[in-house]
This record gives sequence, C-alpha cells and structure tokens, in this order.
Amino acid sequence: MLLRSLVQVGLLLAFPPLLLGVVNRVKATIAGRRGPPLFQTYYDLAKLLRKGAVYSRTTTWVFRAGPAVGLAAVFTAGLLLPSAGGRAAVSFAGDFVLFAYLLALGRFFTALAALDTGSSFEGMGAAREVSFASVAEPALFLCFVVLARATGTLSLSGMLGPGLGAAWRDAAPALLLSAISFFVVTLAENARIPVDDPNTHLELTMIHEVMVLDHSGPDLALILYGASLKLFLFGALLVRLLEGGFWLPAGPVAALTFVLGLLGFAALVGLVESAMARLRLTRVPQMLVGASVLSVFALVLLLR
Amino acid sequence: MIASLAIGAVGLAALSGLPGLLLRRRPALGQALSAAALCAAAALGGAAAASVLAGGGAVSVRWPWHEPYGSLALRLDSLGAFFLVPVLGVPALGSVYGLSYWPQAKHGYRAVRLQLFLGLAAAAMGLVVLADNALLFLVGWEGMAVCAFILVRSEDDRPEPLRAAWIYLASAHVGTFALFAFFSLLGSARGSFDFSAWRGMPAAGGGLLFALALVGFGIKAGLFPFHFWLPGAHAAAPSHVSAVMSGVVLKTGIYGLLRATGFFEAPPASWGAALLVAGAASGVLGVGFALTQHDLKRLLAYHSVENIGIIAMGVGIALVGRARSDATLVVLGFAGGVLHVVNHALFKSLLFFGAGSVAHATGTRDLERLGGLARAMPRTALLFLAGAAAISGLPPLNGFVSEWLVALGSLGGMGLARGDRAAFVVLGAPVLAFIGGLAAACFAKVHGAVFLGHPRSPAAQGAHESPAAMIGPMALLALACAAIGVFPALLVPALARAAAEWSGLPAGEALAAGAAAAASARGVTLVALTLLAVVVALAALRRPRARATAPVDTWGCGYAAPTARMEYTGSSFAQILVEGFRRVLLSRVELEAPHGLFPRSAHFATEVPELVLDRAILPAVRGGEVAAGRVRGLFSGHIHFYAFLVFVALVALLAWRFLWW
Amino acid sequence: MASWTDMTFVLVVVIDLVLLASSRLGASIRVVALQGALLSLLALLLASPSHELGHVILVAGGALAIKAIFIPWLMFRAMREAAIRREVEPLIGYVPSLLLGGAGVALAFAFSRGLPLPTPEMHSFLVPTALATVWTGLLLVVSRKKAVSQVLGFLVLENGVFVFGLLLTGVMPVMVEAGVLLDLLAAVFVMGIVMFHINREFSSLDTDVLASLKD
Amino acid sequence: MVPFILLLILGLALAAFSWPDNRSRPFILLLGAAAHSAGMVALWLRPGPPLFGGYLFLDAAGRVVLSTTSALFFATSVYAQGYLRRRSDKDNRVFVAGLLGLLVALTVVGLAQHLGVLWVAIELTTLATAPLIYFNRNARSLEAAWKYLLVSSLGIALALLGTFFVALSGAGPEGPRSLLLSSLVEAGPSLSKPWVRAAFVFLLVGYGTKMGLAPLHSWKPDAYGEAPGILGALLAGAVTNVAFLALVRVFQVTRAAGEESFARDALVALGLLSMALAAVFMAGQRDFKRMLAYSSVEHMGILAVGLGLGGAAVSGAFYHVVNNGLAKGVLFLTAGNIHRVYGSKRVEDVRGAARRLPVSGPLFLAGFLAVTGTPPFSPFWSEFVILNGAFGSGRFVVGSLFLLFLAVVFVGMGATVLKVVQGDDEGAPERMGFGDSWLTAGPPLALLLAVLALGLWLPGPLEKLFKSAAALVAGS
Repeated sequence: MLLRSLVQVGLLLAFPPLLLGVVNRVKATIAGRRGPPLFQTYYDLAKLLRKGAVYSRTTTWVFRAGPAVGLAAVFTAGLLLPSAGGRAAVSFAGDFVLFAYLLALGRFFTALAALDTGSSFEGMGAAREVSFASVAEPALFLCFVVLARATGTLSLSGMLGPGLGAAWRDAAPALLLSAISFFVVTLAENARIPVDDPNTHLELTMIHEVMVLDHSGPDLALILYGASLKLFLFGALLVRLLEGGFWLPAGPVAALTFVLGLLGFAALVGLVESAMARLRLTRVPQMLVGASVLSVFALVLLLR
Repeated sequence: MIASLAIGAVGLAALSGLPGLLLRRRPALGQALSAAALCAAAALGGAAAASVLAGGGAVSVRWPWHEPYGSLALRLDSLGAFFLVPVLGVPALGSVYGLSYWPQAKHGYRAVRLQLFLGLAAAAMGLVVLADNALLFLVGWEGMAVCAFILVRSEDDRPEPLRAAWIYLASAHVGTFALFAFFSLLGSARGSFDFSAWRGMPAAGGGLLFALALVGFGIKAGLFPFHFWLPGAHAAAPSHVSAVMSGVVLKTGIYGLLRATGFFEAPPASWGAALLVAGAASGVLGVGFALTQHDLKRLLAYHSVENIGIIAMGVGIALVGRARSDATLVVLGFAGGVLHVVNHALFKSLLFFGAGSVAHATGTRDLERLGGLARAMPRTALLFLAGAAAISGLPPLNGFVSEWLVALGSLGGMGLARGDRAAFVVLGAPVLAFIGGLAAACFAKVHGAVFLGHPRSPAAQGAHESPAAMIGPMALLALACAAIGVFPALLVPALARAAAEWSGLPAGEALAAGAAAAASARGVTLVALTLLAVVVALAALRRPRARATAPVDTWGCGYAAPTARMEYTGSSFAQILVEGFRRVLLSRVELEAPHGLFPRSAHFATEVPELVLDRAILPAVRGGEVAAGRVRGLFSGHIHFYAFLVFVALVALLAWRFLWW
Repeated sequence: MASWTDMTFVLVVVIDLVLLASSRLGASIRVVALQGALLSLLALLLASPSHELGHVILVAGGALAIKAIFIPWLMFRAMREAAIRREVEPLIGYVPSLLLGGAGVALAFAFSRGLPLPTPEMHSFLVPTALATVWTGLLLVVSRKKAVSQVLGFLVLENGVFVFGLLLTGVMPVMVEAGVLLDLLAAVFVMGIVMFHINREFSSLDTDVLASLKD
Repeated sequence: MVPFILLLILGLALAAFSWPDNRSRPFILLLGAAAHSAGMVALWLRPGPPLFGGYLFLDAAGRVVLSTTSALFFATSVYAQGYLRRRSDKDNRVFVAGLLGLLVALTVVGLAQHLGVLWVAIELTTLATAPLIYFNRNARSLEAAWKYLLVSSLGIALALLGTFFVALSGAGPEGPRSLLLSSLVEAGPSLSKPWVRAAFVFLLVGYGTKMGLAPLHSWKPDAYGEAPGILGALLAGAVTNVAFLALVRVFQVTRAAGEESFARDALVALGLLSMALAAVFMAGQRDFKRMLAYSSVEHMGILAVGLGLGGAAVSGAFYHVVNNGLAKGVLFLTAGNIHRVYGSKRVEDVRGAARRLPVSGPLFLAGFLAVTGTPPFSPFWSEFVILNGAFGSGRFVVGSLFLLFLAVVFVGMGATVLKVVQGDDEGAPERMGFGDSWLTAGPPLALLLAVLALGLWLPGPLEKLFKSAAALVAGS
C-alpha cells in the first residue's frame, strides 16, 4: 500500500517532463528534423531553477504566488489519480470533483499572476484561458459523470479501477464517446494544437504561453514543470480509461503497460500537433461544446 | 434554557440600535455600544444554535396570543439553527465594520437609523427562523422586508437608492401576498396555523401550493426570474448593508422554501425538478449577468443570484430524493444547499466588505477606473482574494465544499433505477462545473481589474488601506471560510441530522448517508492540508533561490512605454464570454472598430440592461399606468356622472337580483 | 272615491312625464308644486277610518305647506337672485328623457307586480306611482345641468318616496311621514345654502363650473 | 348616562356655535371628545341597559364602531387644537359646532337598534359634515361640498325608500309592524321576501353611497381631497364605519328573512369592484389626499368583502373597522400636516416631506405601510382573516382577486407616498406655516402606536368582542 503510493508519487514527480520531450521528438521527426533530446525538459528545468528572476515593478505577491500555487494544485490533483495500477494515494467518493477544481485553482492563480503584470497581452491570455476553461470544465465533468455512471462509483480510483472492465463490456460505445470527448478536453486544457500552439512566437495568438511571458527563472521552472505534470495527469487518465477494457492485475505488468500507454499518448499528441493547424479562437468554444455534446450523448445512452 | 438564549438573542438584536439613538451626543460610544450589543446577540444566538446542532435536539416555547390564527410559538430546530448563525452573525460583523465604514460622527442620523434598523432586521430575521406559526412568521417576514427597505435607502439623499429600495419593497410585498395565499390555503386545510400542525401534508394536488411558495419565497431569495429587484438594491445600499442583504436576507427565502417543502409528505419529483431547473437557470444567468457588469457591487449582486441558484439546485436535488425516498440524494442535496447558505453568507459578506473598503478608499466602484490597489491595500487584496476563491468554488475554501456536496448529490441520481427520469439530476453536476468555471472567470476579472495591474484613475492611485474595524470582520470571515473549507467533516453529521428532521426520512438511513459523506469530507481535508503543505514547501524552496534582479517594467512585447490605458480592462477580459451570452442577455454592444491604416478613433462599450426588470417588469408597470389612466379618463368630474353612477348601481343591482340571480 | 284616487295617481305620473319634457324652469317649479299639492290630496284620499284624523291632517298639511308652497317659493327666490336663465338646459334631450321616463313608468308597473302588498286593501297604483316618480327624479338629477334643476329632481325623487310612505301611514305612526318631511326640509335647506354660496362664488348655478375636481 | 352625555355634547355644540372667541372655541371640541371617551370607557366597564324601549342599545357591533369613533375623535380633537390655532384666520364657529354635532349623530348610529332611528342619524351625519367640507371657503371646497351633499342625499333618499320596503315587508297582519331590529330579526322568515329583497338592494345602494363603495364612491375623492385633514380622518375613519354598521344592521334583517345568499354575493361583488376601482385610481395618482380617498374606497371594499364572505371573515371585518379607522386617522392627519406646510397636495410640488416634517413625514410612510396590511401593524391581521375567509370557504377567485388588488394598491399607493415623503425638498414650494408640533404630530403618532400595539398584542376582550359582533350576522 505504502509502496504503491510511493511508486505512484515517484512516477508523478519524475515522469512528466519526459512526455514533453516525446511530444517534441515526434513532431520533429514528422517534420523531418532531428529535434531536441528526449530529456531536454529536464535540462531546461535545471537551468531555470539555477537562474535569478526578473520582476516587473507593477507586480505584487500575487505574481510570485501564481506559479507556486499553480504547481501545488496540479501536484495535489495528481495524488488523487491512480496512475500505475491500483488505487490512488488519496481516494474518496467525489474526489474527481476535487481533481477538476484543483486544476481550476491552479488556473485561477496563473490567470491572476498574469493580470498582475498589467500587460495587455497577458491580460488577453488570461481572459482566453479562463473563458475557454469555463467551457472545458463541464465537458470534463460530463466525461467523469459518464465514467461514474458506467462504473457505479464516485471516486477516480473506482472509476478507473476494476469496475471498468465490466463497464467496457456493457457500455463500450458510451465510454468510447467520452474518451474522444476527453481527448479533446485534454488538448484544450494543456494548451496544445488545435486549441493553442505552445511554440508560437506571435503573442496575439497565444493563450497559455502568453500568460507566463513575464515569469522568469525558478518561477518559469515551476510553470513549465506544472504544465508537464498536467499533461501527465490527463494522459494518465486517458490511458487508464482505455486500458481498463482489458483489465490487468495490479503489478509490474500493469505498471509497464501504463508507462507504455503514456508514451503512446504523448506520441498521439505529437501526431495531432503535426497533422492539424490551429483553430481560430472563436472556434475553440464550439469544439469544446461539441465535446460536451458527445458526452451528453454518452450519458443519455447510459441513463436511457 | 436554550430557547431563552435564542429569544434573548433576538430581543437583544432588536434593541441593539438604542444606544446609538440615545447617546447621540457621543456618537462614537453609542455606535460602539450598539455594535457590541449586536455582537453579543450574535454570540447568544450562536450558542443556542450550537447547542441544537450539537445534537441537543429542537427546543420550543409557546405563549397564548389573541391575534387571529396567531400564536407566539417559537421553535429552534437544526434547520433553523443553521440559519440563525448567519442571520445574527453577519449583521453583527456588519455593525463592527460600520464603525469605520459608516461612522455616526460622519453620517449623523442616517448612521443612527441604519444601526437601529440593522438590529431590527437581524431580530426580524431571527423571528423568521424561530417562528413556528405562520402568522408570526409573516410578522417577521414583513418586518424584515420593511427594515431592509429602510436599510437600502440609507443614503436617501441620492435618487438611486430610493428607487432601488422601492422596487425592493414592492416586489417583497407582492411576494408576501403569494405567501398569504399559501399559508391561508394550508391553514384552512389543517384548521391551524401552527407549523407543527402542518407536517405530513399530503403533497398530491399541492402543485398550486408549491407554485405559490416558489413565487413567494423565490422573490425574496432572488431566484431567476424573480431576481430583478436584487442588483439595484444590493448595489445602492452601503456595503455592510449589501452584505446583510445578500448574505442573509436572501437566505430567508431559501429557509422559507425549505420550511414549506418540509410540510409535505413525499413531494413529487416534479417539484424538485422545477427547483433544480430554476436553480440552474439562476446560476448560469446570474453569473452571465455578473460577467457583463462594470459596477463592483452590482457584479457581486448578480453573483448572489448565481449562488442562490446553486443553493436551489441543492434543495431541488434533496426534493427529488424525497420523492424517491433516496437518503443519499436527500442528505447530500440538503447538506450542500444548506452549507452553501452558510458559506455564501460568509464569503459574500467578505466580498461586499471588501468592495466597501475599495469604495471607501477610492470613492468609486467602477471596475474600469480601479486597478493596482493591491499595493496600497495589501490586506484587503488578500482577504478579497480569499473571498473570490471561495465564491468561485476553489479548494481549499468553503465554497468548494458545498458545491462539492451538491455535485455529489446530483450524482447520487446514478443510484436511481434505470429508466427513472429523475436520474437526469446527474446533469446538475456539469452545470455546476459550468457555473463554477464562469464564476472563476468572473472573479479573475474582478480581482484583476480591482487589485492588480496599474491604477487606471487618480482615485485608484490615491487609495489607502482600511482601518482595523473594517479589516477585522473581513479577516474573521476569511478564517471561517478557510476553516469550513479545510474541515468540512465537522459539519456534515449535523447537516445530516437536519436533513433527516426536514425530510422525515428514517434517521438511520440519513445518518448513514451522512457518515459516508463525512468520510469523503475527511478526504477533502487530507487533500486540502496537502495542498497547503505543498504551497508552503514550494514557497520555502523558492525563497533562497529568488535572487531577484532590480525591478523592471513589465515586458510589453517590445513596446517601450506601456501605460495604464493599455491594460486589459474588466470589460475586455469578459468580452469573449459576454459575446457568448449575448443572445441570452440581450446585451447592447457599441463598437466602433478601427478602420484603415491610420485609424482615427475606436470605441468599444457594452451595456446590459437588467433582463427582467428593464425589459419586462417596468414596461408592464408603465403599460398598466397608461391603461389605468385611460379608465380614469372615463370618469369625468361632472356631478351628473356621479348621480348617474348611483342610478346605474341601483338599476344593475335590481336587474341582477330580480332578473338574473 | 276610488276613481278619484286613481285619477290623482295618474296625474302624479303625468306630471313626472311633463317634467321630463318641460323646457322652462319656472314651469317646472310650478308643476312640482302642483305635484306636492296632489300628494297632500292623496294623503287625505287614502286615509281610512282607522287612521287618526289629526295625524292625517298633519301629514296632508305638512306636505302642502312644504312641498307645494315653501320649497317652490324658495326655488323661485333662488332663481330670481341668481338671475338664472329660464331654460332647463338638459344634458339628455327632451325626447330621449321622455322615452326613458316612459320606459321607467312601464318598468315600475312591471316591477311592482313582483312585489305583493301585504294587505290587499291598499291601492294597487301606489307602488308603481312611487317607483315611477323615484325613477323620474333620478333621471332629472342625472340629466339636468343646473343646480336648481337638480334640486328639483331631488324633490321629485322625494315625492316618490313620500308616495310610498303613504302606504305605511297605517302601519307606522307619524315617524315615516315625519322622516320624509324632515329629510326634504333639511336637505333642501342645506342645498339652498350651498347654492347661495355657489352662486356667489361662481356667479352661476350651472354645474358645468363644478367639474374641476377629477383625476 | 348615555342620554346625558349625548345631551351634554349637543349642548357643547350649541355653546360652540354661540361662543364668541375664535381662539378658545376649539377647546370646547376637546371637552366634547373627552366626555364621549369617558362615556365610552364607562360603557366598557359597565354595559348599560337598552334605552327608550330598546331603540338605543350598544351591542357588540356598535361597541366596535363606537369605540373606534371615540378614540379617533379624541385624537382628532387634540389635533384640532393645533390645527385651528394655525388657521385662526378662518372662522371656526360652524366647524367646531358641526364636528360636535357629527359626534352626536355618529353615536346615535352606533346605538341605534331601530332602522328608522338609524336612518335619521345617518342623515344627520351628512347634514353635519356638508358645511365642514366647505371650511376652506374656496371654489374647490364648495364644489366638493355640493357633490357630497347631492350624491349623499340621493343615497340617503334611496335608503329611506329601502327602509320603507323593510317596514312594508313586516306590515302584514302577522308581521312585526315595527322597524326595531330585534322584532324584525325575530319575525325573520315571516317577512315578505320580495320586499326584503328590494329593500336590501335599495339600502345597499343608499348606505353604500354613504360608505363609499364603488361605483357609489364618486363623492369621496372630491370631499376628502378638499376637506381639512381632521374632517378627512373623521369621514374615512368614522362616518364610513358607521355606514358600514348600518349595512350590518340591514344584513342582519336580510339574513333573518332568509335572503342572505344574494346579499353576500352582492357585497362581495361591490367590495371587489371597490378594490379594483381604487387600485386603478391609485396607480399614478398625483394628488395625495385624493389617493387617501381611494384608499378609503378600497378599505370599504375590504369590509364589504369580509361581511359578504361570512363565517370567520366577518370578525375580521370588525377587526378591520378598528384598524382602518385608526390607520386612516394617521394618514389623513399627517397628510393634512404635509398639505399645510407645502401649500399643495400635488405630487409634483411636494417632495422631501420627511425632511421638512421629521415626524409627520415618516408617520405618513408608516401609515401607508400599516394601511396596506404590512405586519406587524394590525390591518395585516384583519386583512389576513378576511382573505383566509375566502380561501377557507373555497372561493379561490375571490381570494386571488383580493390579493391582486391589494398588490396593485400597494404599488400604486406606495409610489405616490414615497414621492411625497422621500427626496430632497429643494425646488418644492416655499415652506408655509409651521413644522411639526406636539399638538399636530402627537395625535397621529398616538394613533399609529395604537395600530402597532393592536398588531402586536390584541387584548383578549377585544378579540371576544369581534367574535360576538360577528355572531350577530354570521351565527355563532
């Protein structure tokens, strides 16, 4: 029990930056470039943590609190997620609500930190972030509701736990629909193409990246790490959801398939980023509403 | 003993304004004594409520009364106890806040009047919560409305509060008439007007009754579409009054709904569904309206509509649960709703106090003219942030806990039989998430526009921090928000007991559901503490490394001389969402886009008239006045016409009697 | 004897109709005075042996004095002092008022059929005459413009009530008739005072000037 | 003792008429009021026997009305001390004498157990008040007086005819051949039904005119609007109440004769019509004294509905007699003060009264709240009882209309009252006369406190009184 928790927390702490490396490597390969090393994110983090920070005259403590609270919230949310097999470190009925709201907490503080700079660009990014998030949130919730209804449990560990196998047998279409919907939400929440472009250099088109323009040094490291952690969380959820169809007993095998699944997820994200263009900003809410509708449809299938 | 504590609290609250009135020569002393009396009343009431909630059971007293159908019957049960605390507590804190915010030395007789009626309002609300007789309830109910009317028009030298107060009073009174009908129908069915005699009413055929209760209590609660009076009234009052209005006066409407539905045996699921839908509409539209506001207090007022919506959703879920005898739905929905009542009282008062401090420091409530106050008012900024996070339902604060309970309750619908249409209550959870997301967006806007960035006007530049009498109550409220947010499990058993009392479910089932919820709530505690620990750890970790270089200007993406005018304002911030709501809210957008290579001027403004008040109620009232004028025009002042009316009356009555009747 | 009584009743009703058609104020006052005299006559005619003689004489004399002499005199005086033009100035034309009056008489007879008299020996014309006269009085008040004409209408109305009161002379002693006369006297007296003030204030007794109070 | 007090007051009226000094004359009024109140208290302590062969007797219904009248009259006569001193330019000889005469007439109505006496006394109230409306001696008050007199006289003539019908209904060989209430009620079913029916219609129109039920109310706004506040208070709070009492008497006879159900329907119909019409005329009313007149129309409607509904609603109606009387006193007296100080009763001119008159202004507002049935003021209770009578007897349409009209009245009246009371008085007409004084602001304050006290604690004897008054017309 304790060991499993330690493994989970260790995985949570160590693994995420690798995902970003995989995504970038996949994109580079498809574009015909060699791309950065797989562990580039770790190097970046180490470098940033060593650096000093530059602060604007306009900012207050809110600006400094933003990255710390953002990371803490994502990390705490990670404790609720059963990553490599078995149950999560903390699990109770309704913990998925807390999961979603912890992410919202992180977002709230990131947005405030952005507003604290007084820059119009960062304000714009914050506005977009919170606006799109308010549409993404119900979509995410709907996915959880479908899962909860399909498995009959209200905790993440239960939803992604043993009951999932039976759920896939009973209600595969509904789960598949919600998995698709969930993937869309994942792209939006993690600021990936087609919603946002993490590599763009035009501030006017950015969402997440523009919010953190003014952060530097250790602050930026926290943000970067938090972003990778968040990608990890969503990836883990999706992987657990899909592999639930052929349930494996907890153990090394399950852990291995989980890690492989995550790498596959990162590759899929990279593929999507290579294959698609960014959507117009006004299209983003439509896409998210579309995802919600898919989930509602799935729910209707289950409630019928 | 407990009963006399509660009665003493109400009595003391009623009399609390007297020192201010009598010691007009020494205003500071008088006001302080008044505030102290109100605080003492709150403490007494809190003690009584705590004793009831701790499992002491309901207490009641009864005296004879000769008023028709009336009896001086008072009863404090768990439901009442949950309401009694904020009902007395928020006015008490408000009066402390008022010591600096509205000192008698500066505002003269207006402050005396405000203090007097603040105490009376608290007492009237206490009476509402304690009354065990319909007529006595109505006395408290209307007393509260009149006191609130006087409180709202405290600044009676400006036309805006007068108008808002009148709209409030008129709608409150009309709502009370619906309650007249409601109580009268119940009373004649049972032959008594004591609440105790009304328990176990059959719900069959009670649809009309429920509709009356929904209108009567819904108007007071500000449930959409009966919210129309609310934004004006809350915005026009002094901030501590706004806190009382929004924090507790609205809640009496919820209390009434809970009391009223408690009378019925197994209410049909459609009641719960109606409340759920009304609550969802309130929640979404309330926050939608809030997003469009530029006035800090109006914005907060619309958030009251939103939060009342969340509470109504909780109550609706509980009602659906009663229709299906499902203890989980009942306990979670009820607990979420009632806890949100308390929570909203806490964080909304906090926010209104904060808004008052801002207005006090800058003289404006216009979001577009504020900004950058966090430097001058760091404490207020921090406390306001706590309130903002709490109202957005973010952990580890109390708003999250109650929304979480309501969401869990709505998911309890999963437990219903397959094919039961009531199972669609599960859709409440995503709606809540939507509301929560929008609220977070809105409060990011508010906090950003008020406290962060550059000051956008000279007024905002000259701001100063508020004195201790204003910060103190805010800090207390913020602490309470955090305490409930971190340790919710402490309250859950009492909520479950209250739910059992209210619903008439077997206590065992309800307590079991409550125990399950409490177990989950302990999980919340664990996570919340972890979160705090991680934040502290990260901060500690970062501190030694933060070798900050000399401060610089914000990086303007290459633009060298950024000014405050270039900032993203509140309106711009909300623009995406407002655009999304445009069809629903019928907002007016004024846009003069820049044209050509060298644009001359450009201009963007949004204005959202109050949907129901400005587009339905007021036109209807005006139309009614015109129609009445037409009828009046038929009556000339000629004596012949007067005589003619007598003649007609005689002939008509004779014809009625002898030809037709 | 009975035919005399019938004749008198018919005359009272005819006077009602004449009033509705009359265009001259002075003539109207005289006709009302005549009606008063007829009522006094009726009081005598309807007296049965069971009635006290003194009582009958008191009623008849009172009616004659007040209705036929005192009030007409008062009104002539008011007319003279106010220099009122002689026309009646109706709001409703003479023909329509006459038609309405006729309808009223018909209705009164129809209506009184549904009201059986408690003692059969009472005169069958009495109730319809009373009702027709009340109707006429109301019509006059409603349709005439001048304050004096309205008082006249009120007088006719009271005449109707008086006729009815004659039914009760046997049942209730003095009080009934006394009531009628008191009412008439007092009302007309006070009205006269008010008319005096109106005339002084407005230099007119046309009620059109009295229509400033309205919503 | 009763005849003695009546004679005393009558004597005081004569004394007032012949008293030479304009300044000290109002004090006679106070003497009369005090004598009346003392008599009333004595009657409460020791109810007297029937007088003059049962023609005069104070039963429960009369006691309700007369007690209210006495209290209201006392308050207004205190008020009159201050008011008439301010208006010392006007000759108050007729005014004081007329008010005392009115008091006698009102008292006789309250005591009358005989329909003839009742009618005479009601007629006297008209005659006594008509000259008082003309107190201001201007064209408008004259017009009001004329209208009042003519319409009231029409009504009273019809009531007389109705009274004759009643007499005739009992004139048969075995009829009571009397207009004594007790004999009529006793004879009950043996009365001739068609005559009772017709009598009820005529009496309803007749006394309804006096009471001011729509559509017989037309004189009210004019008279109330032009008369001094004192008279408005007495007309709205006492004269209309005794007219209601007259209707109650008529109803007693009608009910005994078995003609109750039409009477009830007619009362409810006229009552609701009154409330509706009042609501229409109060919406957007520009003259606050006329507005009070319509409020009076509304409340007479409420009384009629209460009487018509029967059952428990009747005791509510009697309770409402008291409440309406006292609350109307508050409103008219404070309205008089406001009118005095602004020299106008138009909403366009009058604003910020709470600032100019720190007692009367808020009192006017409080009186509005009281009269519209806001708890804890006592009209709330009586209106609720009447409403409950409607819902309790399954008459949902009546109950709903009742509530609807109350709501419209509240909104319409409130808008006008607030315009008068609130705001800044800058730009309003120059201050005329004096502000609040103990004599002019005290009586309405006392009346309001009475209304409040009744709403908070109704004494047991009063509750019993309302019940026994109701038992007269609704069975026990």
